[in-house]
Amino acid sequence: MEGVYSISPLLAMLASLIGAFLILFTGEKNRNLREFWTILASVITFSIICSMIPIILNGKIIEYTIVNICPGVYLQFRVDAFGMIFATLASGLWIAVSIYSIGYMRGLKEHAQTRYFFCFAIAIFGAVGAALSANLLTLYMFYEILTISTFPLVAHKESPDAIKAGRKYLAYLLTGAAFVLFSIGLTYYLTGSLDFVAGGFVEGHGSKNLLRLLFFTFMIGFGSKAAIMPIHEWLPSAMIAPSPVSALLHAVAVVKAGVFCCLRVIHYVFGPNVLSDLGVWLILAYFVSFTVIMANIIALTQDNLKRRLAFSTINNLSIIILGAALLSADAIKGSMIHIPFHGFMKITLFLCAGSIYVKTHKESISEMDGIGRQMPFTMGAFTIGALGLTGIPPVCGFISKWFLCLGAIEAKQIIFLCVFLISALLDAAYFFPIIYTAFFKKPVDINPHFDEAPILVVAPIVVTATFSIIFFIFPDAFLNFFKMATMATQNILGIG
Amino acid sequence: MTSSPFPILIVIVPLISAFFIPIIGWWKRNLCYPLVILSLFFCTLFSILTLNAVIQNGTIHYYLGGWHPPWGIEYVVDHLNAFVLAIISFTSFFVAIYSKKSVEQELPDKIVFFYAVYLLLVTGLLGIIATGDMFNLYVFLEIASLAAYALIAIGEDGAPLASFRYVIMGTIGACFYLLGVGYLYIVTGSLNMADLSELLPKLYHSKVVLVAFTFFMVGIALKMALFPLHTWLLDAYTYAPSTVSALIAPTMTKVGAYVMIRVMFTVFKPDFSISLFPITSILGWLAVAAILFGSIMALAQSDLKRMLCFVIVAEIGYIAIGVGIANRMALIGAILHIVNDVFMMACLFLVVGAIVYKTGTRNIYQLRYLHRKLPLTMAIFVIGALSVVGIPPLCGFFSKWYLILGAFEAGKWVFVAVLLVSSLLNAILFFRVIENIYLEPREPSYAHDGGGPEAISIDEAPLSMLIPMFVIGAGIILLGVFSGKIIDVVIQHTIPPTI
Amino acid sequence: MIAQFEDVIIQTLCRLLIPFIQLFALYVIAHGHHSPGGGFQGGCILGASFILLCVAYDMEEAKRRMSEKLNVIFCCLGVIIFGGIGVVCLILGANYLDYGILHKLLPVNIPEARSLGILGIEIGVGFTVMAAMISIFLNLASSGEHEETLR
Amino acid sequence: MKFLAFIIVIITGALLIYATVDMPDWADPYSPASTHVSPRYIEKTVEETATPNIVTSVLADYRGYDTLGEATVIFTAAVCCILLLRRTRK
Amino acid sequence: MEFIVCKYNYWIYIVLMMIGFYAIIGKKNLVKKLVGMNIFQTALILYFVSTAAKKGATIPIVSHGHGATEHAIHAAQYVNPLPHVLMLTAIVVMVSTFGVALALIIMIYRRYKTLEEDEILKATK
Repeated sequence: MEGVYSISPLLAMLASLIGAFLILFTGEKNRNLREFWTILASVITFSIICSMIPIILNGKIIEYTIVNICPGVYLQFRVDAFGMIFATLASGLWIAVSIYSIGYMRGLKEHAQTRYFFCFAIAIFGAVGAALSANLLTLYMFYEILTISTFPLVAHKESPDAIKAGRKYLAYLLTGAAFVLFSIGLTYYLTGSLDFVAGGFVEGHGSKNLLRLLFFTFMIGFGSKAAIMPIHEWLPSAMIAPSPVSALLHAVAVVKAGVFCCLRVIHYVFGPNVLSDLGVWLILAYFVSFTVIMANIIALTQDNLKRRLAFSTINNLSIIILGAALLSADAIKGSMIHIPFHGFMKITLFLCAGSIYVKTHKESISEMDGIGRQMPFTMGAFTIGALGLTGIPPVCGFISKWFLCLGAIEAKQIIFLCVFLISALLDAAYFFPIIYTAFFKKPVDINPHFDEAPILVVAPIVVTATFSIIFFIFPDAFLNFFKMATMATQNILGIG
Repeated sequence: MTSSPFPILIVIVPLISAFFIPIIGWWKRNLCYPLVILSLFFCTLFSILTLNAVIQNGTIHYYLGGWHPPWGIEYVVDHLNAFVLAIISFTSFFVAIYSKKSVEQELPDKIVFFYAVYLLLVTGLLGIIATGDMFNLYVFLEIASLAAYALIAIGEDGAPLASFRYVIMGTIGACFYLLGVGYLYIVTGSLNMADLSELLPKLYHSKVVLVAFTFFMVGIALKMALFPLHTWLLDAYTYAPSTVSALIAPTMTKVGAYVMIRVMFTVFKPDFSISLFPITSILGWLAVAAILFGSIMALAQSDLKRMLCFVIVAEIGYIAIGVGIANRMALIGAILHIVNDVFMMACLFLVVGAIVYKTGTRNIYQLRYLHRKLPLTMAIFVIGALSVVGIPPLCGFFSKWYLILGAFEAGKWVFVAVLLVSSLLNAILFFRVIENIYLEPREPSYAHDGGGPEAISIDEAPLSMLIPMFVIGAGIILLGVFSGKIIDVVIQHTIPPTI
Repeated sequence: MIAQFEDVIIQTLCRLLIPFIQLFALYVIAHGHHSPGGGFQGGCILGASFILLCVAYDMEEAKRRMSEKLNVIFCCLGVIIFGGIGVVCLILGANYLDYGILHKLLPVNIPEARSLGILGIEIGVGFTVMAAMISIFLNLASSGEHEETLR
Repeated sequence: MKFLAFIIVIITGALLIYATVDMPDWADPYSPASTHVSPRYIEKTVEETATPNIVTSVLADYRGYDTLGEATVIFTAAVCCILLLRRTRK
Repeated sequence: MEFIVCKYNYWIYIVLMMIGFYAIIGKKNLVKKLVGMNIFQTALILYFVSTAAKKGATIPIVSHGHGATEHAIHAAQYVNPLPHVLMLTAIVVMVSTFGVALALIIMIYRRYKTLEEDEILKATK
């Protein structure tokens, strides 16, 4: 595991940052140029990050140190396989979302588009930074940037309840951030270091109870962003935001960042050994499996499409954390690949919801009778995504769920195996009605003839949907998610 | 003996130009502003050179009149002095640049004497920081205070009364300080700080020294507006002219904090002020009260400037909590917070001044759509606000970070909780303002066709105001990013070695 | 405000007294080396003489003798002398306010140079204190509206 | 209010009186104040500054910088009074 | 007893200072506050000057003229000059503060036409 000293992580960050400011200064006057900056920044960021993949696959680690923050802690980037997965996901989906949101925003003549694109770029900056950061303090820094820059997006509509949603968002996430800060300070006080180490570095520091406390404050802190059950409330109410933003929230950056941080803490701060002899992993597992089931049950009752998707997101996030908490090789691998795969599938679903909204201004499922005839591509993509999330081949969701189930068995925790399966059933229970409504019901107030949303909106949907099928056939296609997840797992468990 | 003259030049350049200003003012009144800028520029330059010299080769002693201490007065510039000197002169320089327009608008017929008193205020502050002699400190404290009384009193309606309250409290504070000096003098016979710190240890159990220390603490707490004694601050800083509050609010209370650190850890040694005397724990709990009180009361304000005044009370609490925890990390945090807070408060008050200059209102609820009128100003305001909330990588975060670490090391979990809660309160505080400025609640009906607000066109503050705000805002970010370096180079040398 | 009557006795007496008061003030300043006295005391006495003038006559009279402008210039001049001597020492290569170095300019040895420096700053302080006394008195007594309420 | 003030005054006074216990007696020629720094002024003033009036020599030379500050204070006071009160109406 | 006699200067200044202090924080009238402030500072000056005293010493002016400076000067002959110097400064500071405070009072009177604090507060309500 020798490190390579390279500036490319910094370049990747700068690309998005500079892009953001170019967008800001171009402004409303010259929209095409502004959108051009968005696309350019996203493409450059993505390509720089992809350029790092081969190095990672050779089992190396890319490092870049900017400046010393406080004794023993640096503002530093360290790219390992796990971070790479999230970075690739975020930057890759940014391209899709930005193309899509151009169509979406223009189609709806949204206001304050400059602010929108600016904050979007900053949010991606934060997400990529969080993915590449080398220690908890750097992670926290970008985590906060992400939090703050998403607030204007959530409150974008600026209608009273949009603002209320924004307040709720901030309230939950800043409180979480306070917990995180507490935990980071405690970690530094206990261990004197904050650098991530595969397999954890807190071993042997502090008393067991202190470490337990530390673990739970961490989980509360990052869990507020990962929307674990008691503190999930902000996520459904944030659905008021425009669809690309929800896509960003759910699939690309925000909640994924929360999950990512949770996994970082579980595997790179504490590590399987510590967790297993602290015994906290079981508590966490029960906790999140409660979330898994509850979220799905609530999702059944939702009529608003985006809210239903939101609860499905909550469910999947908790599935990822559950996998991580099981601490068995396959479960870890499964949870790690579920991050990008769920990203691809969920973004498809949200973009579909958005394109339906662009075309017909409909948000509640009960009004969508027969919409499949009007927008076959959209609904087709939706079907793929839904199947994937339910875990039915030939969509990539199957792979991750398969590994998760294997992991549950390997960990000899049949309960959690059941949890996975039940949640899959419930997924089916709330996704198939939508598909049924869309394709087989008689159109009520939908014109039964082909009338798709604008091409800029549909193209990304089709692309992401295709990807989520391709990833089933070749899990390592293009981006080697699977390889990287395997590597990360081996590093964590210290095998190979 | 002669040594590098920079320490004295820092003080006498603004001093003597202050003497010249009234004469020049009689002759050509619009020469005053350039003169102020020039002198403060040199002052800043010298202070930065001094800081550099101190970093290169340690503490500088400057014997005024060539008399060796303890007979003469000496200037002792160590890392702490030099750093605070640089920060204060830097800030006052940029506030002076900023002052032009707003002074012309608010006090058109008093420009000449305003600038004279302005320079005298800066001189007083710098003199307080640079000196190594207890009584000399008192004299310059009085210079600064007198100038501050006058500058505050020429503010809007209600300022004279506020200023009078300040006079009463400030004089009590100064007299208590002087009483402390007298008590130390009668048992040691010396006024020089270094000399005192050598003479005092064998007297640590004398009642006189104990009482003297108490009076120092009370007096300084009055000057730095620590919680129960903060009452004069609110009105005074609220009603002062915007330039004045932009200068005084950041600097004055911080200088008080500096004096406290100086007295606690240079004149008295840590083993007295920490071990023999429960002052640190008292300070800590007062600071907790100050933080909570300031943050909560600030929530109740609708006047932006007054809200910031309560925030100052809370920020003073941060410094005091660092001194109260009194271990290495916490002291680093406190000293770092002195610097950060100078920048943050300067930034916010400058922005408020610009808002008042442009719109004439300070009411939070009348700031709607302001980001269309003053986009850059508002962006800088957001930077300052986020820094106060404690969002990395802005500087406000790092001082909190060190304070939290210090609290952990001291095992004072309550303080950690308070620090975190206060940052949440600040978040509520400032996001309330930011929401009022940026988000314009509109009916969903016309959510999609951008309504009236787009009509508002950009009408930005003048350049002489923008440049200082930009510099201070950039300073906030840079201080944050390079805080580690600052601590390595400067601050860790300011911590007394016995801690 | 100032009383509205004029009294011959008081005015004559003051006209007699004031020159001697001022003479004594100058003596106090100049003789500060050898007897109690110095810049502050002398300056206060000088200022008092003008204040006496204001009280006995009215401010117009006082301002005719010592216009406000001149007064402020005196006020600045005093401190400028003080600071200036210090700066001269600085330029001559000594520390600030180290009058000993003045022996390079003056035909005296170091202690006397110091004594002369002391005299110089006493004079400066005298100016400042006098002018400050007067201007504080004028502004307070007329609450700053010389033009309207000169009497 | 008045009662509170009275309490504060009593406390302060008690503190001061408490301190006087350790203070040197009045006019004690061996008190630290009269033995540590000041003798130098008294003994060296003539030969160092040729000024018999020790107060003057200390005021203007040994601690001349204080005096500059003091002159500045009164200058400040004058300027402040003008700044606060002066209202020129033409 | 001896304790009281030998330290009577402290007692006097403490009593004066406390009177002044009470006037500052207890009185409602602004001018009375200022008077109290003056008493306070005067007591402080009294304290400082009293620390300068030495038994059997004269004023700090070296006896000179007519070859008086031959015999060595003993510190015990002259009272301690330093507190006097400090108090000269303190007096000036006190005067300046008083001047500025009076100016403020005039401004306040212009505005509210009274100097009673509670009346002013009523007026501002």
